[in-house]
Amino acid sequence: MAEQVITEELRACIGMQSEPTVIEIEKVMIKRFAEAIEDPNPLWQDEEYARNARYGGIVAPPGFLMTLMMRGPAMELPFELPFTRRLDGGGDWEYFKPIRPGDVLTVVTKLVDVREREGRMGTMVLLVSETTWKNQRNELVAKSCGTSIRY
Amino acid sequence: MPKQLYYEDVEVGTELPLLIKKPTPQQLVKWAGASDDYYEIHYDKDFAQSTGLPGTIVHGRLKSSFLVQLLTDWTGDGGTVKKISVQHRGMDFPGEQITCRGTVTKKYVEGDEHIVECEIWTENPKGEKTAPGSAIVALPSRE
Amino acid sequence: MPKQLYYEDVEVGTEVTPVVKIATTQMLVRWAGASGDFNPLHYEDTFAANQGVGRPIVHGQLKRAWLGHLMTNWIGDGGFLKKLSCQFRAMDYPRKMKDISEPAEGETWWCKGRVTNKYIDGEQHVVECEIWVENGKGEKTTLGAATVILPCEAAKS
Amino acid sequence: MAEGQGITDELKAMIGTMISEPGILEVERGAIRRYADAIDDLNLLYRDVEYAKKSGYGELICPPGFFGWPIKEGGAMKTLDTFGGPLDRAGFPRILDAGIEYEFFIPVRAGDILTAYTRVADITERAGRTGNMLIVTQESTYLNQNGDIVAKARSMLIGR
Repeated sequence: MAEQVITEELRACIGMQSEPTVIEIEKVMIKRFAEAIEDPNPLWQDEEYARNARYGGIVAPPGFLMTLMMRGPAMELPFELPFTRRLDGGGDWEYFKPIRPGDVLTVVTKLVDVREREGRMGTMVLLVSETTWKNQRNELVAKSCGTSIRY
Repeated sequence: MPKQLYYEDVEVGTELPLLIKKPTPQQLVKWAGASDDYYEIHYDKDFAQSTGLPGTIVHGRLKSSFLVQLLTDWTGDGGTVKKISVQHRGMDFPGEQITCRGTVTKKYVEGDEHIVECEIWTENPKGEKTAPGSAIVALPSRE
Repeated sequence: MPKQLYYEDVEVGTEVTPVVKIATTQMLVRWAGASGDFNPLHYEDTFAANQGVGRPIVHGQLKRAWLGHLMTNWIGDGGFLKKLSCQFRAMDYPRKMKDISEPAEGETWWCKGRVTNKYIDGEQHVVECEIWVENGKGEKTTLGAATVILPCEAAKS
Repeated sequence: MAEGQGITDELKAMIGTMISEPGILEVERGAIRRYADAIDDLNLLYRDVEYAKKSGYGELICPPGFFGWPIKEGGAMKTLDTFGGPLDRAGFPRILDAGIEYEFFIPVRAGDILTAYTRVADITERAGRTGNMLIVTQESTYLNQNGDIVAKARSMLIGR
């Protein structure tokens, strides 16, 4: 059985912030997303339709940000955790502005909490991080908070 | 295109129209491509089993995205999803049906926004909630 | 950045600088995502078995893309790939992954080529090559040919 | 299922025709990078905009054989939909990709919008080791937004 999993060293990482990652939003990314979840809403893909709709053009569906998590800044710890397996524990997303193709997002992630839990798979460490998404006009478009489970 | 929903159309307890998904291995690979999540537990059975899972599993974020679609399908173009929160609690397996459901838990006016809060979740074929969550949406008003 | 290759640098028989590739289950899924070819033949065990190929196979188009890489890597930014062709002769099976970043032990593929002809056509310095993908046993599973236009050192300055 | 009936009238009628409407492909930087990642090609012309500008191309270019992502499916992208049924009905249920030949004329740059026209050039029957097979040859022409031909492709499918 693992001894103390949350070491002082790990606890000291709370508050650590990633370098910003820049992501250019392209139409294809949105299209792939809509295709992957099989969401036929024309607002995400049909220029003609979207031009006459509320936003005056294609926007990314709110769930789209979830596909950018892997591209966004990884919360790299300065040392290896004694776990190689990981699961996605879920998260919160808060949306402030629509995201359009052509937007350039700057994304920063911060480690906000570290927790330990005994689960079916043995001892698990939960890394909770908060991510802010800003567009090229420095507007906050979304905030998210996710839990990565390592076991 | 989804029909427009108005604030006045919903009450506490209103159920969201079901969204039914049945992700195939192909859909998981499409999701991997769309999300850049190439972790092998989602497409390689042997690999998944070597990590202690019973087989390949559906990406948690794909389920979260299904729940967002549940909301956008329901609210129509004029609605805005302001917040969603999802916990990935149970695993879902490719080839099995995932039913996305929701009910309205609260409605109120805040400033000039007409806000509706919902409980949302995904359900596996046994009726278990594999990804429970909540959401806040703003709807247009008829007034 | 690749060093620039000039027309004068090559003779018939000159070897194209080989490129090594390791196909993995993960690479095939990445390829599906990048190319839009989501045929389950390349990632789903049962489907592949029913199609009579045993288990998931490497996409032909991925091997074709490897050969494109072989050529552009060799000719450098100043060269132009004019023509590329390939025929798929045998199936290749990807390695499994050990973890998210490391392939399991197994087969390694080499993309190779050789100059078969060089000539000047008007202003263009043309080089033709035979190219192929070789599996771990040294068998050529994909055969092809490429025609490139190279800059000419004499014209430089 | 019928054992290889050869080139049925249905197939014969396809020779010389265009496969569906032309496809439209849009070339975006991210799609180029993703493609280069998938083949482990580190060439900066596919990744680094500044580098590509200095190199004289002015923009990221596509690795040869990549033409962006379809915003309207058609032509070459519809191969399986187009031939799956007719080949199956002719008794050749298995389709294999037998090879392709590309001819490149102009580098494809990020920002380009391509139109792909594909026609069925020929369908022939050949005796193979395990019985007869059909060989379908398709020709695609890729035009950019200026109407210039950027590439041509000849691809061969085998129905067995």
